[in-house]
Amino acid sequence: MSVVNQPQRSGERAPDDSGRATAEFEPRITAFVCNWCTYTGADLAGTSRLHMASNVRIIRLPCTGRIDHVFIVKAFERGADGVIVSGCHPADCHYTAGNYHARRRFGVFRELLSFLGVDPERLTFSWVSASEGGKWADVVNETIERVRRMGPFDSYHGLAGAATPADDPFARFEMPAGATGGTAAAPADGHDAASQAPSGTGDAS
Amino acid sequence: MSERALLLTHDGLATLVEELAAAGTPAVAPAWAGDAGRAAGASAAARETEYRTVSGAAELAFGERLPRLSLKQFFLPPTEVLFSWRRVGGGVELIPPPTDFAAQVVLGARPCDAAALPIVDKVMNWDYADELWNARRAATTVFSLACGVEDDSCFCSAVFLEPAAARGSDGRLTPVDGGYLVETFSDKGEAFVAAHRESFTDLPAGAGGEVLAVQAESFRATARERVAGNLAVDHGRLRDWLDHHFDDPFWAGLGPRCNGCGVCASVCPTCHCFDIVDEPESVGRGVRRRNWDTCQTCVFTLHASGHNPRQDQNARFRQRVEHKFLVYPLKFGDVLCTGCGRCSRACPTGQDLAEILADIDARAAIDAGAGAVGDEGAADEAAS
Amino acid sequence: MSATPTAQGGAQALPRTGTIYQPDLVVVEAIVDETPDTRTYRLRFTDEAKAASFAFRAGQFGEYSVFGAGESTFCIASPPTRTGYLECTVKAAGKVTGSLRQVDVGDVLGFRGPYGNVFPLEEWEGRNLLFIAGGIGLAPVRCVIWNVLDLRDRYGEVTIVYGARSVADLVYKRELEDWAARADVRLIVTVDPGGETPDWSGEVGYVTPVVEKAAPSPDNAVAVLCGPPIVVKLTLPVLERLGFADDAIFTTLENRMKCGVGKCGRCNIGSVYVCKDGPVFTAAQIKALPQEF
Amino acid sequence: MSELQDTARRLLDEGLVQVVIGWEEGPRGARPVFVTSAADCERLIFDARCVHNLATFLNPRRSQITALGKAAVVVKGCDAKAVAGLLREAQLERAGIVLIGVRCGGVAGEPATLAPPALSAETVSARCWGCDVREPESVDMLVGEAQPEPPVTADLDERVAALDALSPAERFAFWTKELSRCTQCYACRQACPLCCCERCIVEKTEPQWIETSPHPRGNFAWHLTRAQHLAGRCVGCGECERACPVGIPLGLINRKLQQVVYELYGYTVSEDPAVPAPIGAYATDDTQDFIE
Repeated sequence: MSVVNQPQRSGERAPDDSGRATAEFEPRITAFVCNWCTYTGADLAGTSRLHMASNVRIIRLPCTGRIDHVFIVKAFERGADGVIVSGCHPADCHYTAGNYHARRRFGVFRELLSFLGVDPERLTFSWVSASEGGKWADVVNETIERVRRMGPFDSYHGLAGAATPADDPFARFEMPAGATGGTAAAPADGHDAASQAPSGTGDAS
Repeated sequence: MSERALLLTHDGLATLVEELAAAGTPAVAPAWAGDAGRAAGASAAARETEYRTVSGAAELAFGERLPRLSLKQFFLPPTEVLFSWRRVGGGVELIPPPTDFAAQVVLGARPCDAAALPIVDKVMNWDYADELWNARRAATTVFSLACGVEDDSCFCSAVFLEPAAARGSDGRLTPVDGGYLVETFSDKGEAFVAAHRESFTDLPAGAGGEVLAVQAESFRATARERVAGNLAVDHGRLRDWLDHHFDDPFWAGLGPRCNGCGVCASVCPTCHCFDIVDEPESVGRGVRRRNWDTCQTCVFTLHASGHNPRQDQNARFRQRVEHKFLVYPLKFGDVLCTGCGRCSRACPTGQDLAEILADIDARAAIDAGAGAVGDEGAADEAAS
Repeated sequence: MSATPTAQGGAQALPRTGTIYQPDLVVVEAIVDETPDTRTYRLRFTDEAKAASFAFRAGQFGEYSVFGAGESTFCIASPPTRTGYLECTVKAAGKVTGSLRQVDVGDVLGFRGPYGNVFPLEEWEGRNLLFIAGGIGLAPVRCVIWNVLDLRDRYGEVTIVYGARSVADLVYKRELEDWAARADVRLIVTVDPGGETPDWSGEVGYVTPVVEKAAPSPDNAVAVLCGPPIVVKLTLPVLERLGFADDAIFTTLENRMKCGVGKCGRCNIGSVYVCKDGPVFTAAQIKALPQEF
Repeated sequence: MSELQDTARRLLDEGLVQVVIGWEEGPRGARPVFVTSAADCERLIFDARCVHNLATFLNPRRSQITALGKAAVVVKGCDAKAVAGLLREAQLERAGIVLIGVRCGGVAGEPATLAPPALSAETVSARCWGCDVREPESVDMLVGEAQPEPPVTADLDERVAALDALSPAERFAFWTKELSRCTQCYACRQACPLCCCERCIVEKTEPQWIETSPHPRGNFAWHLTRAQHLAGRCVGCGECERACPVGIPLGLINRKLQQVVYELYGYTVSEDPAVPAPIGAYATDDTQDFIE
């Protein structure tokens, strides 16, 4: 995998996302793209100096057929607010049928994610060919705007526990509310906290 | 410990639970797992209970089905942080987890779950003291609820316990008319009662109190008698048999049915094996956790080279039985089992530990040239 | 119930050194490429007081951390006679050992230990010593060998039989040369058939038959054997045929471990825990165990 | 019953198989049994408590079972679909097994009862909802009386639809709560006849895609992956949910994906191994409404 288009953010991102206010929220987007079409298309968008927001980290893979659903899960785990998966148009796959296989898998996975409550609006699937720099710019800009409106995906990022106070922002000790039985460490019983959502999950869309 | 037993009326219990909730002291108790269980005429499957922190008496499921998971999760959580780390400059900084746990109380623990705590204490303090386990133990006061025996899979009396065993409990509640007779067995239990004295009432003086005491003893005696019929084994010869029959074809008869899922270990109050994993949280920082693990999975003993000392489920199932009834006894004295029967009830394929123990005991008896102990009928029935 | 009654909760907060599962920090001082997939790491405690107080004995092991990848169990491969550092020799095979390949001199790792029992080196004084090792199994044996050679006059004859799959797979090549050059050490190095190079001057054959051919005398002798489980299993009967008593044969076992301190329940062989009752066992002890290692 | 026992006895007597995998009466109800001698065939039973999917025991990685020799396995309709799944994926050779089909009119939700319950909407397993196989067709022999349709139980589709009707945030809250109980014991995987990988992805460490720690983040990754890997493969036998020691409603997820592969690709679980599974196949005109 290689990374291009390192975005220039205004200011260093704080290690703790919890302070991200929606007003100044810059979504973090991870894009998994195929090497042959979309990556080249993204490159074209860059060299054509098309206007594009800089929130996207591109991860290049040989083919959309190589893009496993766990990549998307990992992106959300590690702080992505949205994910783009993009590759060659149907019939254009460098490996003949990788994108067809991917289309089926993501058709299912998108529904699965949605059923488990991950709003599919956080995901963009697109076909962007090597010559479609403009389309790539549109895909990126539209995704960013959509995800910006949805707000940070803190409900997923926080699944493994709330960050401890600001003086120790990296340490995560507590089981989150609603975890199995709760640990004795939990300061208060949070058993039913999850059921008090939806408003509490921060994923209102 | 206590000079005189007290009474905890149903109202007193409700007050106590609310008081603890108001004070922010977690009160862990068997509670309905879902709303469905509480409903009149709920199906057996819906009447699931679990230990959890409760805030009101309506949640309590005292004297109902055995909670799905044992009490161990409150002392050895399914996952917990051992430390967190981050890169600082060229070095690494480690941050230990907090161990100053707030006081909590368990109300209505099954005696078989409470008894597991001192059993696992021995492992957790074998030359090296496990601070996290010990700190949670120190912070927790355990009141058990004398058990009326769940069903035929219970066999606490076959593993040195009984349905009202005091082991591992700081105090005990026994059901009587109007509430529970309360006894305390430790300073911690005593201190808890003293701190919440207004929720407890004195036993009526004279005959009224004696009636309740007799009721409590009768409750315990009935349960004792009932569970004693489920299983009886001679642990000495059982251990000898295990020690000398590592390669016995007996094990190949047990492995095929086993799914290798380790549900038995998840639900077991004494299974304490764990995995240690690193989880990156971001670039340059992460946590090390320990997670429940089980000897029933193929990767448990798998070497990085690909060599696996326990190649199949026959070997892995044997390990579970041997750990409980041979390895632990040789190291620490008693057995790594409290007879709660959860493994048998939870097993998706019907593997039954009481049956297996009866079977081994019968074989051991033949080896030893003696008859089976206790109720032969029960052992034979279970072994059939 | 040993716990003290408390109304306000449990134990005190931990000191910065943390729980028994929290390692001490060590810095990588040197890395030696032993084979294409095996490296030796020389480590020093970052805490001076810890470095000064750290002591161990031959045979013990440690839990080594690569932060972010996890922890893995290796013997301490350097001898206790050389203080101020400790060494481990690691073959890249899994997640942690693979991550160690990415480590550079100056990087910080974690170490917990020493754990486990020891070779009874004091009891061996005055006796002849036979060391047999296969592959990376030379690491724990190397610790004993240097310990003995550093106290050379306390021991009798020293014979070392070492085998690896191929010449490229031999570890500690410089030290093998040192030992070969010493008059007070008899060194036999062998590689598996097909693993020799054109200029290979050592033996060709598996360790087990080479030991049998070398026929070391069992008189007043102790054998130390370490290698993959298969080498241990095959060589034990050979030593027996050569006349070594079961309690004069020592080996170390390395089962999969996580905690190293007898808690995680992973390393037992029958009723012994390799981490607490081992890793050093005599052949007599091993014979009494189920052959589940 | 005797027909089943006689069939098993004949297979063993004639040396056609070395083990018959069926059900027996255990101490807590029906349970799987591995009969290796003709004399033991009298242990075999089949009734409404025989809920276990015995295809699970045909996983070629279960060396303690393959060591017993060639197997005959007693299969209900749902079991036969799982066997077809294994055949479809070349985990088994058809000639390497003997399938004894049993006519099935539905099974109970719970095998651990001392007598077979009368099947009713309350006692019948959720898995039997919509089951259309009274007699499996892909078997070598068929035993038992003709069976009626199972009682109509709670409609799984209605429960799925109820969740679908919620907002994503509400569904997320629902699943966060449910999955927070998961201890990642993988009983769901072990009970699944189609979860037969040599090494499960969750046990692969280089890289460690799925966090094995049972916090909700690790649990989401695990359950998303388990479900995705079973999409178009799950036969709906419900063994995962039954095996779960903490009662996570995995059947809802599995059913949802059955709906999805039907709606998107017209696929329903087939007892015919020659019918390709939807994931791993494709059509050039597959729907791509979701792709920009």
